Parts: sequence; C-alpha cells; structure tokens
Amino acid sequence: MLYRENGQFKTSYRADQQIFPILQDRWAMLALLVVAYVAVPLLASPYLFPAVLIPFLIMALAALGVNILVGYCGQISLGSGAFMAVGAYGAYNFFVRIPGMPLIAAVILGGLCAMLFGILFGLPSLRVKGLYLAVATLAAQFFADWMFLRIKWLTNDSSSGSVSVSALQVFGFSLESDAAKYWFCLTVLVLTALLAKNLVRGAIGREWMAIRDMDVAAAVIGIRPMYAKLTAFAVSSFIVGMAGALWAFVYLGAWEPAAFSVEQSFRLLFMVIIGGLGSITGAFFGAAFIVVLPIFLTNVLPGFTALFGLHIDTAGLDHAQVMVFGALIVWFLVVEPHGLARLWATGKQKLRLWPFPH
Amino acid sequence: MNDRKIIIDVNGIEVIYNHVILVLKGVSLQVPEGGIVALLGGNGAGKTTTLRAISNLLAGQRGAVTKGSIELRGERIENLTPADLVRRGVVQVMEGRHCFAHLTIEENLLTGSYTRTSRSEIATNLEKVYTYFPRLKQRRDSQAAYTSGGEQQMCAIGRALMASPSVVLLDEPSMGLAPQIVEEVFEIVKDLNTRERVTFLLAEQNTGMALRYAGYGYILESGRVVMDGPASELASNEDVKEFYLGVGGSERRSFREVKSYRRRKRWLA
Amino acid sequence: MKIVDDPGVVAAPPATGGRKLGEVILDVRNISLAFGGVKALTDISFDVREHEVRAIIGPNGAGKSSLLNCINGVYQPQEGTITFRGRGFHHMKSRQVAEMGIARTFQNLALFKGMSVLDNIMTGRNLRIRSNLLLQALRIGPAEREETRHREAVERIIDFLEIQPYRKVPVGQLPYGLQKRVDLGRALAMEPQVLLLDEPMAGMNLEEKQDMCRFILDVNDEFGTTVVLIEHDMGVVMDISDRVVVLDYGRKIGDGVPHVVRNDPDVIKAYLGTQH
Amino acid sequence: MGFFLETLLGGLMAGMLYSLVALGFVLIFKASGVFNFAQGAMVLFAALAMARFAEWIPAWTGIQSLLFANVAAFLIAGAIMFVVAWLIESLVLRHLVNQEGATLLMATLGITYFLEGLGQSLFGNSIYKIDIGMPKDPVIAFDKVFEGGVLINQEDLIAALISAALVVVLSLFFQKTSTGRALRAVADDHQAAQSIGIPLARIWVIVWCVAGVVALVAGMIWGSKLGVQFSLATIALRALPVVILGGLTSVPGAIIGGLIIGVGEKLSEVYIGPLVGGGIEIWFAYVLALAFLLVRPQGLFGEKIIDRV
Amino acid sequence: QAKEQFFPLLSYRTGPYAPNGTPWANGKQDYLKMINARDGGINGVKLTWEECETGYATDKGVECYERLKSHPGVALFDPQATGITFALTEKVPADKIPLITLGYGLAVSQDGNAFKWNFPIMGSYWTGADILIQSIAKREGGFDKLKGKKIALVYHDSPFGKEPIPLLQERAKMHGFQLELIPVTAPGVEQKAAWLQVRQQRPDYVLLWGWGVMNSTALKEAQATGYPRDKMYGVWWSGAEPDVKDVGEGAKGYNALALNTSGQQPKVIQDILKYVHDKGQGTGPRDEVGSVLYTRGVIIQMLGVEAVRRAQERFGKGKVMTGEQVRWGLENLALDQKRLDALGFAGVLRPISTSCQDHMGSTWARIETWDGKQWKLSNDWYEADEQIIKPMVKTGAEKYLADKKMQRRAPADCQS
Ligand SMILES: Nc1ncnc2c1ncn2[C@@H]1O[C@H](COP(=O)(O)OP(=O)(O)OP(=O)(O)O)[C@@H](O)[C@H]1O
Ligand SMILES: Nc1ncnc2c1ncn2[C@@H]1O[C@H](COP(=O)(O)OP(=O)(O)OP(=O)(O)O)[C@@H](O)[C@H]1O
Ligand SMILES: [Mg+2]
Ligand SMILES: [Mg+2]
Repeated sequence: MLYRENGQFKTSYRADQQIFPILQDRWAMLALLVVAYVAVPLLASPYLFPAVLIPFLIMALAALGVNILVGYCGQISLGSGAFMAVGAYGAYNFFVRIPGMPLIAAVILGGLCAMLFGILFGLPSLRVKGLYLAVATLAAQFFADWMFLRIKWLTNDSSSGSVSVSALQVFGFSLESDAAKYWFCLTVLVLTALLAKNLVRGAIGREWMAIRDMDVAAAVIGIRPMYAKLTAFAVSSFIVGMAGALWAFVYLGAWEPAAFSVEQSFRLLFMVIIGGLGSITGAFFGAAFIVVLPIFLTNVLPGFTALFGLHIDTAGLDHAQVMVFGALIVWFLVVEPHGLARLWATGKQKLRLWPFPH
Repeated sequence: MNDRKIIIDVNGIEVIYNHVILVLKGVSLQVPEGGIVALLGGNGAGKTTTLRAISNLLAGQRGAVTKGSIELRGERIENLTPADLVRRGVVQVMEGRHCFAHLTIEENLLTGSYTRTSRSEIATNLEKVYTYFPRLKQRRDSQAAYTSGGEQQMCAIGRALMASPSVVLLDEPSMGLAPQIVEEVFEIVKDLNTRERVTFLLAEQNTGMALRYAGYGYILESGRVVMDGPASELASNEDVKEFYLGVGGSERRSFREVKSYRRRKRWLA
Repeated sequence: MKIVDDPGVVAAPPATGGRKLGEVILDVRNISLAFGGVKALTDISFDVREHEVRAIIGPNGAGKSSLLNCINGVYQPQEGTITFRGRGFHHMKSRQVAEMGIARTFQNLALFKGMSVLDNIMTGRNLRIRSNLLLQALRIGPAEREETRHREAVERIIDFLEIQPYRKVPVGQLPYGLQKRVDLGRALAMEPQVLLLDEPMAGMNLEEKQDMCRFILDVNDEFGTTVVLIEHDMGVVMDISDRVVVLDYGRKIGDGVPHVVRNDPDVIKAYLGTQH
Repeated sequence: MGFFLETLLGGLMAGMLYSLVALGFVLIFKASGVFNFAQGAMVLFAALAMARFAEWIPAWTGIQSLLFANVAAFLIAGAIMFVVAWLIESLVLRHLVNQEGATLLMATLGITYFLEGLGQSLFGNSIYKIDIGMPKDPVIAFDKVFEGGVLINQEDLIAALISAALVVVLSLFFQKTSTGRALRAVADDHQAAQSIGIPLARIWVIVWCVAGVVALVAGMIWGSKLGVQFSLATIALRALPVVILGGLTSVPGAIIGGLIIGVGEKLSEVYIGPLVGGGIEIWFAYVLALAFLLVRPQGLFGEKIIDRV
Repeated sequence: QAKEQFFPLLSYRTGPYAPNGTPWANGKQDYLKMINARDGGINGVKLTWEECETGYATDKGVECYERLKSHPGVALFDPQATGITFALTEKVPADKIPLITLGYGLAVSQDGNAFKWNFPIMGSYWTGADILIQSIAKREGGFDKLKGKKIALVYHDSPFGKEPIPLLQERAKMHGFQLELIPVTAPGVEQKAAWLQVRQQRPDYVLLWGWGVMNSTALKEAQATGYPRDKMYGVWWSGAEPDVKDVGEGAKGYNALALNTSGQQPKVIQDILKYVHDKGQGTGPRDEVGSVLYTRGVIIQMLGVEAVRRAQERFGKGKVMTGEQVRWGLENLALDQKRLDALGFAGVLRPISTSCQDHMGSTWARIETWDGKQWKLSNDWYEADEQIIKPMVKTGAEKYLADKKMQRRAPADCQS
C-alpha cells in the first residue's frame, strides 16, 4: 500500500488543482526530471543521443501538439507533417535571412508561421467534421509538400529545394555536442508540456474537450465552436511547428520537403492514438512507442532470431520488424483501446488498491 | 414460483468493468419460464449491468463476468455470442434506445428480424408492432435519429419484438414515454406474456408500475440483491413503500413537500 | 443568482397557486417549425413569467423538445418570434442565448463524456472566464485566482446536488440518474435566469425524482430562477409547476394551471389516457 | 478541342481506377463504421499474391496457358483474401466491438503494417508482372473530326468498365438485400446490432472478404498497369479524396467522386499546372474534395452527418 | 583484436524503391565477400560490414548512420539516397567520415575545396544532364540543330529530380532549345497528367529523371500515349533492368545513360561468381549478378576498397584506416586503365583520378538502348563539358560556403 492518496487532504481548491495532487506523483515527477536532466546524459551512449533520445524528444513535442488538436479538440488531422514543414522552413527563413537571428527566436517564429498556416487550414473544420476533416487536412499536407518544392524563395533559392543549417547556438552555447542538443530539446519539451498542461486543464482546455465530446451541447452553454476549434488549431500547429523546426535544425541539420511527408503526418497520428487521445502523458508514451520501438526491434530481432539459429537478412528483418510493430499496435489496442496512457492510469489505480484485488 | 421451470438462472455473478471497477458483487436471480420478473433499484445499483451480463453485451463495455455462472434453460451461456442468444430467443432492449441512427424506423424494425427467415412471420410481426405503436407507423420513413426520444424508445422495443423472442430483457422501457404509452407498454408486456408466454426480465425505475405487472421482484443495491419476493409482497413491504412507491405511512406525498433533509435508508453497504 | 453555501436549510415553499409571479420574461409568438414534410411545431404561442415553474407536456413526438431547441437557438423556426426581456428575435444564436442567461439540460444526455464531473460543470462557467490564452497557459496570478474562484462556485453546486464523491469520475461511467444531475449542474453553473429542463427525471425512481424536484424547487425559490420543464410524470408536473402548456402534434391544445389542464378532456384524450 | 476531350477522357478513366480503390474504403466503412486504412495494403497484398501465383502455377503444374495461370492465381488470391478477412475479424475486430472510430482506425493501421510486412516477406519485394492480356497500345479516335484525333487508352477503358460493373453490383447489394441493411445497422451501432442478433463476426468476415476481392480486382488492374510492387499501396492516397467527395457511405458516390476527381485533377494539372510549375494534381484533388465538402460536409452522396440533442 | 575494416552498408530492400535498391545492395555486399575470399581482405585487413535498412527515408537513414558511425574501423558511408546524403553532409565533418555518392548527391559537392567529405565520384546530375544534351545534339547533327527544338524533362518531384534543372536551363539558353519541366509526384505511380502534357507539347525529346517505379510507369504511359520511346533519354538511375523488364517490348528503343556496363563477362563479375556464388554465399540470386545496378554496387564498393588500399599505401599497409585516412585515399584515387584491368574492371568503366579540387574523378558516360530484351551499349563515350559545369559548381560551392560562413580549404589542408 505504498501508493495511495489516503490521508492526503487538500485544504484548498488551489491545492487540489495542482497538476499532480498526489504527493507520490510529485516526487516521482521530480525524480523523473532529475533522471532526464542528469542521469540520462551521463549514461547515454553516443548512439542513443542522436538516434533515439533526440528524435524521441522532438516527436514527443510534436505529438503533444497533435494531441491538443486531435485528442483534446477532437479534430482529426493528417496535416501535421505540413505544420512541421512550415515550422521548419519558416524558422529556416528567419534564421538565414535575418543576420544574428537567435535560434530560439527562429524556432518560435517558425512555430508562429505554422500557427498561421494551421489556422488557415483549420477554417474548413467549422463545417467539415470527423473523418471527412481528417482526409481534407491532407490537402494541407500535399499543398505544403508542393509549396516547398516549387516556391524557390521559401528554400532560399536553393536549386534542389533542400536546405541546411549549421553552427547552432543557444545563449552563446554551441549546440554541436549531442548532450547539448538533448538538453535543449528536453527543455523546450518540458516547458511546452507544462504550458500545454496548463491550457488543457484550464478553461480553454475544457472548451476544446466540450467541442470534441458534443459540439451542439457546447454551443448551447455558450462555447463558440469557431473560437475553440481555431485556437486548438493555432496552439497545436504552433507546437507542431516548433517541433518541425527542431526536427530540421537539431536532428537532421539538412533536409528536403520529403522529410515532412505524409508518412510523418500518419506517424504523428499513430503516436497520439496509441499513446492515448486527450492525455499529455499519452504523447510521451506514443512517441516512445512509435519512435523507439522500431529501432529497438531492429536492434533486438537479429539477436533474437539467432537464438533459434535463424539468420535473417535486412529485408526480412525489416519486414519482421514492421509485422511485429503492426501486431503490437493491434495488441495494445485490444488490451486498452484508449491507449497507453489509460493503461498506465489503470495500472496506477490497481497499484492504489494493491494488495487487494478490487 | 417453484412450480415453474427456471429459464434464466443467474448464480452469484461478479462483474468488473475495465479490470478495476467491481460493480456486481455476487448477484443471484432466477427467472421462471413464462414469468415477469422485475429488477428494481436506484441509480447505479447494477440493473443494467446484470442484464448485460445475461445477454453477453458486457464485452463491448469492457466489462467481464469474473465469478459465478449464468444458465439459460440449464445451459451455460457465458461463452455464447449475443447473436447466439438471440437465436435461442433471448433479446435485450438496451437502455438509452440505441436505434440505428441512419436507418429509417421501418428499416430499424426490419433489422430486428434479422434472425427470422420466414417472410410472412416478419410481415405479421411488423404489423403487430405497428398496431402496438401507431406512432411508429406514422414516422416509418424518417431516419431514427430525427425522431423524438419517445418514438425512439418505441422503436427500440418494437425492434426487439420483431425477433419473436421467448425471453425479453427490458431495460427501463418506460423511460421518456408519455404516461398513456407507458401504460400501453406494460399492457403489451402482459399481453405477450399471457398470450405468447414470453418471459420478461425488466429493469425498471417506475417501481409502482413494475410491481403491478410483475410476478416476482428483486431489489438491487450497490451490486447486491438486498430483497426479493413475490411482487405483491414487495409492494406491501413498508420500506419499499416508503422509498420506492412514495406512499410510506399513509398518503402519497406531494413532490413539493418532501423534506429536503430526508436521506435514503440503506439496507446494506 | 448566487448558489447558497448551505443547501440544507430551505424555507418551506409556498403552496401552489399562492405564488406571486413576476412579469413575462420569455414570450414565444406564433412559432412554426417543419422538417421537410414533418411539422414539428405549428403556430405555437405561450409566455413564461419570471420566477414561475412552467411545464410543457404532451405525447411523444408532440414537439416539446423541438420547442426548447427553438428557444435555445439549436433549431431555427421558420416562423414566429421569441421575445426575451422585451428583446425580440426571429431566431437566436446559441451563444447569444447563453449570454442572455438561458441554460438548459437535454433529454438524451448531452454531457461531455470524456470529461470528469467537475470539468463538465466547470464548462458551464466558461462564459465568465476573462483571462486570455497566454495567461491561462502560464497560469499565473489572475488566471489562477479566476480558476479558483470558479472552482469554488462549482464546488457549491456539487455540494448542492450531492455528487461530491464523483467529482473526478468521467461522466461516461456514471449511472444514468447521476448523469442527469450533472447535466443540471452544468446548467446551474451558468447562473441562468431561465432554466430549460428536458425530462430531467426520466429514468429515475421515486426517491431520485424527489431529490430532483427538491433541487429544482430550491433553485426556483432561492434564486428566483425561472424554470421551463418538460416532464412525463404527471405527479411531478401537478405538484411543482405553476402553469402547464400542452402540445399535441405540434399544436398547443391546452395552457393553464395544473388542475385545470389535467381535467381538460382534450388533454386527457391526447395525452393522459383514460386511466388518469 | 481534341486535346481537351482527350484530357477529359483520360481524367474520367483515371477517376474510374481510383473509384475501384475507393470502393474498398466505402464498403468497409458503410458496413462496420471502420475507416479501413489497410485498404491500400490489401490492394498490394492481393496483387502480390496474384502476381506471384500466376508466376508459380505454370512452374508447378507445367501448364503454360496464361489464361489458366491467371484464373487459378485469381482464385487462390481470392481465397487468401478470405483467410485474411477471417483472421482480421477473429484477431482484431472481435476484440474491438463498440470502440470509437479512432481506435478502430488505429487498429487498421496496425493491420496495414502487418500486411505490408507479411506480403513482402511471403511474396517478395521486387517488381512483378500481372499480365492479363490488357491491350497496351493506344487507339486514336475521331481523327477525322479533330486534328490529331483523340487518343484513347484501351487498357483504361476496360478497367473503367470493370469497375463500373463492380459498383453496380455492390450498390444493388447494399440497397436491396437484408444483409445490406444489417451491414448498415452494424455501422451505426455495434452493440445494438449485437443485441438484436446480428452476428457481427460473420458480417465482418463477409464484408472484409468482399473488400478483399475488390482490393484484388483493383490490385489486378493497377498491377497490370504499373507492375506489382510496394508503391501500389500508395494508390490509396490518391483514392482518399474520391472517397470523401463521393461520401464515405455511398457506393455510387465512389464512382461519381472518382470521375469528378479524375477530371478535376487532370484538367488542373494540364491547364493550370504549367502556370505554377506543375505537380499540383495531388493537392488539387484534395482541395477540390474540400471545396465540395464545404458545401456538403458529408460528401456528395454520403449519409447526412447526424448531430442531434 | 583482429584487423577489420568496417563498411556500413545503408540499403533499401523494402519500400517503394526496393526493386532498384536490392540489386545495388547485393552488388556492394558481394564485392566485399569476394575481396575477403579471393584476397583475404586488403593487405591482410579483413573487410566486415553491416547492412542497415533505410527504406529510402531520411530519418531512418540518419538513425542507421548514428548506429553504425561509431563502429570500430568505419571507412566510409554510401547513403544510397539523395535525401539521406543531404542530412549526412551536415554530420560527417564532425564525425570525420567520408561520404561516397557515386552518380548522385549534390552536384556542387564535386568541389572538394568546399566539400571536404563528399565524393560524388564518376558523375553528378549536372554531368549526367550535360551528357544527355550532348548525345541528343549529336543525334541531331550538332548543337546548332537544337535551336527551336523542344525538350521536356519528366522528373521525380524531389531534390533528386530537380538537381539537373539549372544545368539544363543553362544549356537551353546556350543552344536556344525550349525546356519544358514536367514534375511527377513521388513515388510516381500516377503519371497520366504528365504524359497528357507531353502529348500536348509534343516535345522532340523527353528526358526521364526517375527512380524506382516511376521509370517503368513512365515508359508504360509513354506507350499508352504513343510517345516514341526512342526519343526518350533517361538518367543512369532510369536505365536498369527493373525499369524496363516489366515493360518489355513496349520500352524498345528507349535510351538511358550508362555509367557502367552490365553482364557477367567482366573478370570481376566472374570472380564474384567463382568466389562467392559458387560457394553458395551470394547475397542475391545468381542471375542478377552483373545487372546494371548490381554492377554499379560493385563499382562503388571497389572504389571504397581502393580508397582504403590507397590510404594504406600512405598511412601504413595492413593497418585499419580511420575515416579521415580513407578520405585521403578517396581524394587521391588513381585508377588508370592498367589498374582497372588488374582489378578485373576492364571495359566496365573509364579510369578515375580524383584530387583535392575534384572529388568526381571522371565525368564520362555512354548511352545504352533497350532492344526489348536487354540493354545495348553504344560505343560513343561522352564527357561532361567542363566549361559549363565548372563555373556552376564554383558558384554553387561559394554560395554554400557563404551560407555556412566557412572558408575554402587551404592548400595545406590538401596534404593532410
Ligand atoms: N462501462 C462502464 N465502465 C465503468 N463503470 C461502469 C460502466 N457501466 C456502468 N458502470 C458502473 O457500474 C455501476 C452500475 O451501473 P448500471 O448501469 O448497471 O446501473 P443501473 O442500476 O442500471 O442504473 P440506472 O438506473 O441509472 O440505469 C455504476 O456505478 C456505474 O458507474
Ligand atoms: N432534426 C429533426 N429532423 C427531422 N424531424 C425532427 C427533428 N427533430 C424533431 N423532429 C420531429 O419532430 C417531432 C417532434 O419531436 P420532439 O423531439 O420535439 O418531440 P417531443 O415532444 O420532445 O417528444 P418526446 O416526448 O418523445 O421526447 C417528432 O416527430 C420528430 O420526429
Ligand atoms: Mg440502467
Ligand atoms: Mg423530447
């Protein structure tokens, strides 16, 4: 009975409104932050940083943004790749065209570009709903793909449409080392997650969820669907845009529009559904599942099959990896249709009752 | 009720939702062939859950029977699909209507006879439902989603009757129906019961009405059966009178005069 | 309207009929509404006075819910006007209606299923939220205080409706009767002047109905909230309403104080059935 | 003028080919409320099976007849799609009864991955040929009327006819039979359908099987056009605007949507494309579909989206 | 610790480009196997490798790179995809590992003074495009005959497909032909509109800049719209067996650039058959050995091996070379005809010699024509016109350096 809230009385609503009302959770969170900021960089190998941790952090950020739109506001979007692209190219243009533009400012400005783009393509959501909207948001995706291939100005007149950045700095610190990149991404992620959490547990978050769950009733209690949906698009695409900028600047360094293709949009959607719609933690679980699992499988499967004396070639490995991945998605959904975050919550609930079964 | 054959025998079942929420804590009940059994109890007592457990519709709610057994005519039915049960004559009218929104009223009714193959039987059933609920006939061509709450309720009941069932699990049939229709619904129940020997298990909030038509009753509280007995006995029980029929003591009290501090007496828990 | 701190102490309400009714607050004039061929409402007129409990009854499909939907701006009537506190509208927008202080509950439970009880009721306060997006994201100073203030109001409603234990439970998991209460709570949180209730007592047993009546009457007495109520339980309607409108097939067939309406042969024929 | 006609015709026929893929989406959505993302993977899987068996059968049996090989391969591939449908029902859908659309969508994504991996590891990941004797060379019609005539692609013409026939049969099935009605009921409410005795398991196997066969036909035709290899799965992306424009729930909508998208996209690429650098057809198709949705949010023939309180 | 030189092999055997990626990857592996079996490695240093599947996707490619880059004995990376090349170009200077991008990658990276770590050996898209125009001019009977002609570029809508455009525009200006640009959205399965445009414009020639399924689809559409195949010229990534086999007779007459021969006659291929396939250790099927892309894989790997050998000559025979040393080796390749003959590549490709300034080493290519069954090589060799390419490379490289605020390499740097 280590994990229980009994005896923890809240003396004010303020205390009850904390993000982690339960003491153990607060300690766990603190411990997690310490691990993330201190222990992980000490232990991580040169492979883990650039190949696993940084993409995980950036994708978690993007998934967070997508979750606001899809999970909280219920507007299924397949255009997240486009918002990332706009964020990346937007930040790029500010970065290379304005001398001395600091990285952080460029990333935020990229996010703002994505926000405008997001609002524009969010407008149809006022009329179009559900899967129809989902498919319609692909228009944003393909339009962005085309735009960055065709409009030379946006890629600083590079002949092929691919661009690159280097010599990144934050407050005078160079972002050359992997650990520095990691800390930078982690900080952006933690801060954004905090702000996002504040939003979703505040008034605007309730508006989003109300629109998601029952828009007619929401209108009757005075929620403006237009405002709620467009703010969701704005906030979401802002975050996704920042993630896009980080993905381009920090992870890839050089990129072409294909780096933000429709596959990226799909992957982001998987992340939020697998992780758990309408849950900030879900974004982290989802990103871990989608980013880390395939890498993990690729690294582990050969050893695993070797146990049975089977040799597996690259193609076979990739196919096996994809199949296991697909099967795991289905399996997790069967176990818990509301995603990993819900599974986690149920687990915690059981822990709270432990050692009694119910 | 001992003289009759038991058709549904629920034996000490426990139901858990979502792996953690324990809702039924050992419910046992028997439904005799050709009987009308009422399942009473307040909100959240577990009536709906009991019916779902019998008709095997728990899975879709992520619930599961973890203990006990359920038998239909002596056969264990926990592992049958709902469709198997319908083919054995057990149909549930789900709480909250659940009409097929995009289908018209008539199509809704016709899907109800999915397990029936004889065209003439289907036609007779359809006529029967239309005579029971003339309102449905008027609205037969509108999509179910665009009919009123009461019309949908009639549609749900009528749809279940289309399967020519031998056992009907009725979940709150009177909800949202106008008084005279409520009366009619119970008359239909009685009618089917006496004429076609259809067995009914009905979960109802309208206790007075339910006890008037049922032969036997169970009262559920927080997932346990706290009282059972022949309907007439229950109806004359003082507690039942006071808490479910509102005629405690002497006279029916006005809703305006109910004392605000009076709290429910609990039998258990 | 302010929600009182102590719901336990409620003054004995005056008997039916002896109540003093205010001015006409809501006036519905010659409303007609048709869906394709279906005439849901034909030329309906009635008024609602301040502080009264106005019941609407009628057989299934008579157009009761549609009438509320018109007042609410969910449906746009083809003809007629609705006047609220002297301001006439041909049709109203949902948001406008909410801002004017008309709240409602729904027949088919239109709660926000994925949200907790607390959050559901908090949405009712959203009209009053003043802090902007940025403040909310940072949750500093005024935003935090505002949130806490609304939380207090909502907690009073939760206490009032006696649903404290379910605060953090997602409403989708609550039994039907409690969901109805949450629905009422959400409407109350808007601190409305007029409360439209669509079958608030369906699917409840006697005791729960009594509780519900008590809530409605308390609100009505204590804050003078005007209540418009659709209900099929004649006992409830007779006991708590001041005046009753009867609809049948989209037409008004009766209007008056309860015991008069009840004995009207047209009403008996169309709605009550002969047994009553 | 001749060229305009030619573009129009080309668009119409391309549209019919999209419809064939779109049809698979519509079928499953209409019958179970599941937006089946695996449709593209099913097309690929079926086509791979057909191509490889058509290649293997002459080698195994020694019978060198192309017709025999194709027919046998078609049947075997059809049987495989049946097995796939059955497995999907019993391993996935059965456990997800009554879940939300997003969850089901996600499950079909899992299936997509699985099928892509499985298809390629069973049948190989190179490029394979389906040779069903489609005429490849063009014919020129109306060369007396217009200068240069109007070029007609016979292969596309035949394919368009096949998909039209398929659509007619399937729309009749949905509108006229009681199974069709049951399918629509299931799409509306899984639990209610169960409660009145509709056997979800059987229904789903049937529908996925039909969708599998539609995928097979689509795979066969596209495969004969393009060769069978991984990219075939991406055809699904071209079919999506068709699906939403026609309406997710309408079988005839798939055809009309296909025609509109096909024509719109080809005309735009040919006449507007050169002005803005080209390559616009794919987003133009989506924007076109979006424009229609703004007028009719449920697509041209889709069932009205119901939101009532 | 055994002495092992490690070759990370990025490949794509799955996904949309697998039919082309597979033989390529097989050739690369088989060559390494053959060197180990025949020569016991390079001066006693064994060759090891690990394949990593990228699926042609940039992020997977980057992950592969990060996974394999710190493996002991890493020699060089061949990203096998334009997109991955872009991303790795930014990463390799820090890790000090050279990139070899034979016939693809950034055209400007030919300038070794600006791109220290990139080696687009044997050609870039600019040299390829240049040669295609030359051969068309030759067919027409001189550059002056190009005036007023119309040439369409049907290209994969990605950086890969767009790279040749600046050069073609330059040539169009020079010779007065009209250049039509017709993009095809990746992966290129739907090209009806593109070919309708071809039919409308009626260009005299069509240049095909495709990869994977786009090539065969283009040829099929050309057939379906009746565009003469012999007026079509593909880049060397559009001229392999998978691109035409499936089209068969329909592709007859189609021309493509050839960087290398195909077929099993060359001695190196014979050696692979003998030392690898005959031992049952072949990576792919035997009849694929010697196909166009397979042979290209063999060449890439030979260049890698020779770079290591060259580096050993300077830094110590029989030692494992670092990435930096291999880079020097790549920069000082001197594969003259004699050397090529000795290596078993007689007739397969032309001599290559790289330098600090020129990371390409050779810009020669030929035209091959599909006769319905197999590729037929013409005997005319073309060399890209330095006069045109050099200035373009220089300007491009200058812009790159300016953007990056970097300096050209000092002459001293070339010695290290
Ligand atoms: N899907 C579910 N997930 C979690 N808990 C549930 C679920 N369905 C019901 N419950 C819980 O089970 C308990 C019993 O619910 P049930 O619906 O059986 O009650 P009931 O007697 O039918 O009530 P009512 O009269 O309000 O319909 C309630 O406390 C409810 O919160
Ligand atoms: N959106 C709509 N589209 C079409 N018809 C509608 C719509 N809304 C209501 N109707 C029809 O209008 C009539 C009145 O419906 P309404 O819901 O107002 O009835 P009601 O009086 O509330 O009945 P109940 O007591 O059963 O709830 C019904 O016949 C219904 O079918
Ligand atoms: Mg119930
Ligand atoms: Mg109603």
